[in-house]
Amino acid sequence: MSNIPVLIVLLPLSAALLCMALSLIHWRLGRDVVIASVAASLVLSVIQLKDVIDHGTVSYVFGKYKIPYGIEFRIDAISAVIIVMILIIGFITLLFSMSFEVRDGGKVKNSGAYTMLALLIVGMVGMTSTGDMFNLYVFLEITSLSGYCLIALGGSRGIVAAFRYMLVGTIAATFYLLGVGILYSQTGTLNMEDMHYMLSRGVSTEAQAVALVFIIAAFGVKMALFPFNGWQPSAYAHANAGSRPLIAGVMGKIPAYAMFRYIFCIYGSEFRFMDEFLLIVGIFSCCGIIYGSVRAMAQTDLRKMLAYSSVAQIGYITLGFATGSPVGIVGGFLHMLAHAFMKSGLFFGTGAIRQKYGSMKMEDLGYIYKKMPLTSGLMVVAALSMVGIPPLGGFFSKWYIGMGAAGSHHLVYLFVLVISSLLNAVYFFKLFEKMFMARDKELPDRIPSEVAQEVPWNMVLAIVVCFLAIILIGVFNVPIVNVLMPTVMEVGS
Amino acid sequence: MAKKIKNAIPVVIIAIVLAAAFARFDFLPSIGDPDAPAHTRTSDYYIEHAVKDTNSPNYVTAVIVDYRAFDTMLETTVMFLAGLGVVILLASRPDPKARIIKPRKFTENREHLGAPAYQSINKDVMIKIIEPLILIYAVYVLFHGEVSLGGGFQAGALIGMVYIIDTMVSPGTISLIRLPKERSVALAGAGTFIYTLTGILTLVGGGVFLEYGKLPFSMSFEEKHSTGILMVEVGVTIGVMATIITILNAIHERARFDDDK
Amino acid sequence: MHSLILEAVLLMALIAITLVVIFDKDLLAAVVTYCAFSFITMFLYIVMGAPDVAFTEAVIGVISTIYFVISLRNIDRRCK
Amino acid sequence: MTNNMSGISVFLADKGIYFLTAFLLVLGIYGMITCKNYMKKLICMNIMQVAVIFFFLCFGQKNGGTIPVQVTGLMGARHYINPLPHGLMLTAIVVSLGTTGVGLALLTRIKEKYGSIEEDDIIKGENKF
Repeated sequence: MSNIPVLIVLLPLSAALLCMALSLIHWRLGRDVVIASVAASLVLSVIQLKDVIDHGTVSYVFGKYKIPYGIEFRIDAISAVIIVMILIIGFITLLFSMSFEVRDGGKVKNSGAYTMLALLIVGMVGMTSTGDMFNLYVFLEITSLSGYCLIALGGSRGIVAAFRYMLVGTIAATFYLLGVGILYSQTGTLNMEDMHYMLSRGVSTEAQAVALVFIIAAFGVKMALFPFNGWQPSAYAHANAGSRPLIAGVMGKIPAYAMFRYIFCIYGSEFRFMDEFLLIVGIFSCCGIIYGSVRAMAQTDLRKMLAYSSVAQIGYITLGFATGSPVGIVGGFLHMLAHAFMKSGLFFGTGAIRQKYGSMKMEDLGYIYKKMPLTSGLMVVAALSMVGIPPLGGFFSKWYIGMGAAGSHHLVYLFVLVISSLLNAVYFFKLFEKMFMARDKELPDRIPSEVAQEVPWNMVLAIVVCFLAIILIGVFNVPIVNVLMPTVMEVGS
Repeated sequence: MAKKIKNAIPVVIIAIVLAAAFARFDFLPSIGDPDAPAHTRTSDYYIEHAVKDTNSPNYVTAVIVDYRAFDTMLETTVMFLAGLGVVILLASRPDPKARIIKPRKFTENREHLGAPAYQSINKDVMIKIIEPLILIYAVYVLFHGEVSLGGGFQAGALIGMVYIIDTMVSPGTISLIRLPKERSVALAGAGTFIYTLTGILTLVGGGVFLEYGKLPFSMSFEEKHSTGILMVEVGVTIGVMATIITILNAIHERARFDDDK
Repeated sequence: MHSLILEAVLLMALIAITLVVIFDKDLLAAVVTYCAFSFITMFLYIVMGAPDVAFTEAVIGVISTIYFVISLRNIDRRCK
Repeated sequence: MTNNMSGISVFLADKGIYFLTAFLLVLGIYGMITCKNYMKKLICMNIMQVAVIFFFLCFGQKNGGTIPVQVTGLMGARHYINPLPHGLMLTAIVVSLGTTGVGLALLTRIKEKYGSIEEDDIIKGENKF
């Protein structure tokens, strides 16, 4: 069964395409087909991960043409791990959004939301596994368009946020197309592996530098790196409640992985200006870490605080890449995995609280730990891991990034890393103080009493999966690093 | 006059900065020289091997639908995604009371755009003549896409335009086909799924995804490629046509809020 | 070789249309100017020798102009 | 007469066409930023996408090349224009139509909710919300 890489993308895609037609027959049929297809591709991605660990990089060319002429899927250890992460969080977000169906929207709006989520998963999995530069543009468009529509489903504030994100996102996609155009004019090929070979054979460094500027700017906008993150706080905060964990947790990470592939896999260390570009990315991430943490401290709305902390956490990932040393890069990827589960866990928690009490303000979180033990347990673990407490995942990723920064003598990065961990502690302990010390607000319970747990079963499943994932990433970080390290060693400078 | 100058200053500044930038950079290949690197690496292979590999003399169709067929499948999905997004956004009718700013009532001084001031014969007669011609041309563009110009998108857009002409120009008459937006979104999804189905058939036939040589029909190699291309083009046509009709219906049905009587 | 000069002239026409769209006060005029923009773009692609792209640009230019005009009925034509 | 004609053409081929395309692109972005009306931002977005599509097509040009459809008896790659940019740009054009459709749907909803599509009215509406 060598067709696994394409089946992972194909199953959710065909389910999404047929979801609207099936929902005309019976309105739940479309939703169940989409959930079943994402579950099946999750199983396939685990098989693929095991296959990649045993036999190394998998290359799948469409139409059986030789490499530079056809489109190629190239899956190495890093992208296999990221695909498994996307599909896990995507699957539990689909289950989570089952209880956020709009009553008056009717059949079209609900089954449409599931189709949008499935296409967002397809776009992200495709962006991670493709080895063709123009194919990456088309997957980027699928991810962005489904992102615009899911953010716009989030009510009246979401519409304006989606429109602003669409304007900036289209400029970013156009800049990416410009960068690919310049590289195509210099080398004539669109395959990443072939491009690396052609670039190393001597192409004018000016063209390479200009193209890399465009590409970094494009991915910077898509992942809300510091100077380009104007659209991000209102977009993450006002997105559709059912799909917010997937958007905030994972949608910002995939362009970070794509930027890694461009800087390290295509340009590599023989590019003359590599150190300057890494320095620029490092400066962006340091400013982003400080800016995001400071702004997050000033927020009262829980969703806005988490959105601003996302800006800081993306800064950690790009800081890991900016150190240039393999240990720092592996720290960046480990932080990408850990933060994806932390952030979506926190948003699962806020979604559960909003579903039960309908409030997002931090003040009315009094006595939550008594009434909703599971959710508050998850939020505590996720917050501690975000701050970087040893047994949990957040600590080890920051530790590796710090070692990478120390290894390549970037002491400023180390200093920023430590300071920002303290800032994170400030605004997450403010959350604990509101949850544990504040008085009970006796908010009306909006969930019918016959539900045994605190929230319906699909939310509890999502919360438990995130809870376990954060702990497992922390405890088993050494095997994860051993899986990622060989690929990073052969690529990193 | 001063306002015009105030507007023109930033445009002039942009022109100067760009001129300086282009004076500095000269890495872009000059347009039109045949041995620029862009042509030698991949495109010469496409031109020399297109007819042998894909049985389609139109190289652009060969590149779109055979060498890089996966791109076009994803792009039709983007088209379906846009149609679905428009339907979801405009699906529910918000109640006027929940609006932030009450719209200013300025319906009096605006002439009613709906009813045309003129009643002319060409509107009713010509439409009945033009529509069949465009449909015939669309079918020709679809089926002749490999040899001459054309292909799935153009044919789908043309049929979409026939629907637009039919419903927009003479709103009074009963239109040819009535396609509400729930069904047209489902049709767009089904059209794009025909494209994916061709790929799945090549998988069933034992080949790699979208390798038309392995389609499980009993034909020669060239005929398999042609049938593969034709099935894909039909899928793209249905997808694009249904999406254009969806977006038109969704935006067109939105009643005007400002002059609700 | 003369096609390059024709391309340059058409590009200058496009730039002029962009300036009109930016500094125009009436939205319907901006949308109709955008229709002229997509027509000249189609003509530019023909001069460059890309008939497939020109065909698609012509059809999609007309359809996007129709979408703009229909949605303009729901949105008033004046703009600050 | 012919030599200065080719002089201008050589200048255009190297720098002129790219300069005009870049000018159109930057004007599109400038229009998106400064126009206060959301509808005009959408039109300038389309103009920007057309500029990039034209930029990409410039790399496919060949002097003396016919359109990329095979003519019997004309063999060899030098006689045909490069088909790859044309194939890619069909995708970009259809993507720009999709983005325009979604943008117009968002505009209709903004108009109904906030009563206008001017930047400052919407910001006032958001603060009140």
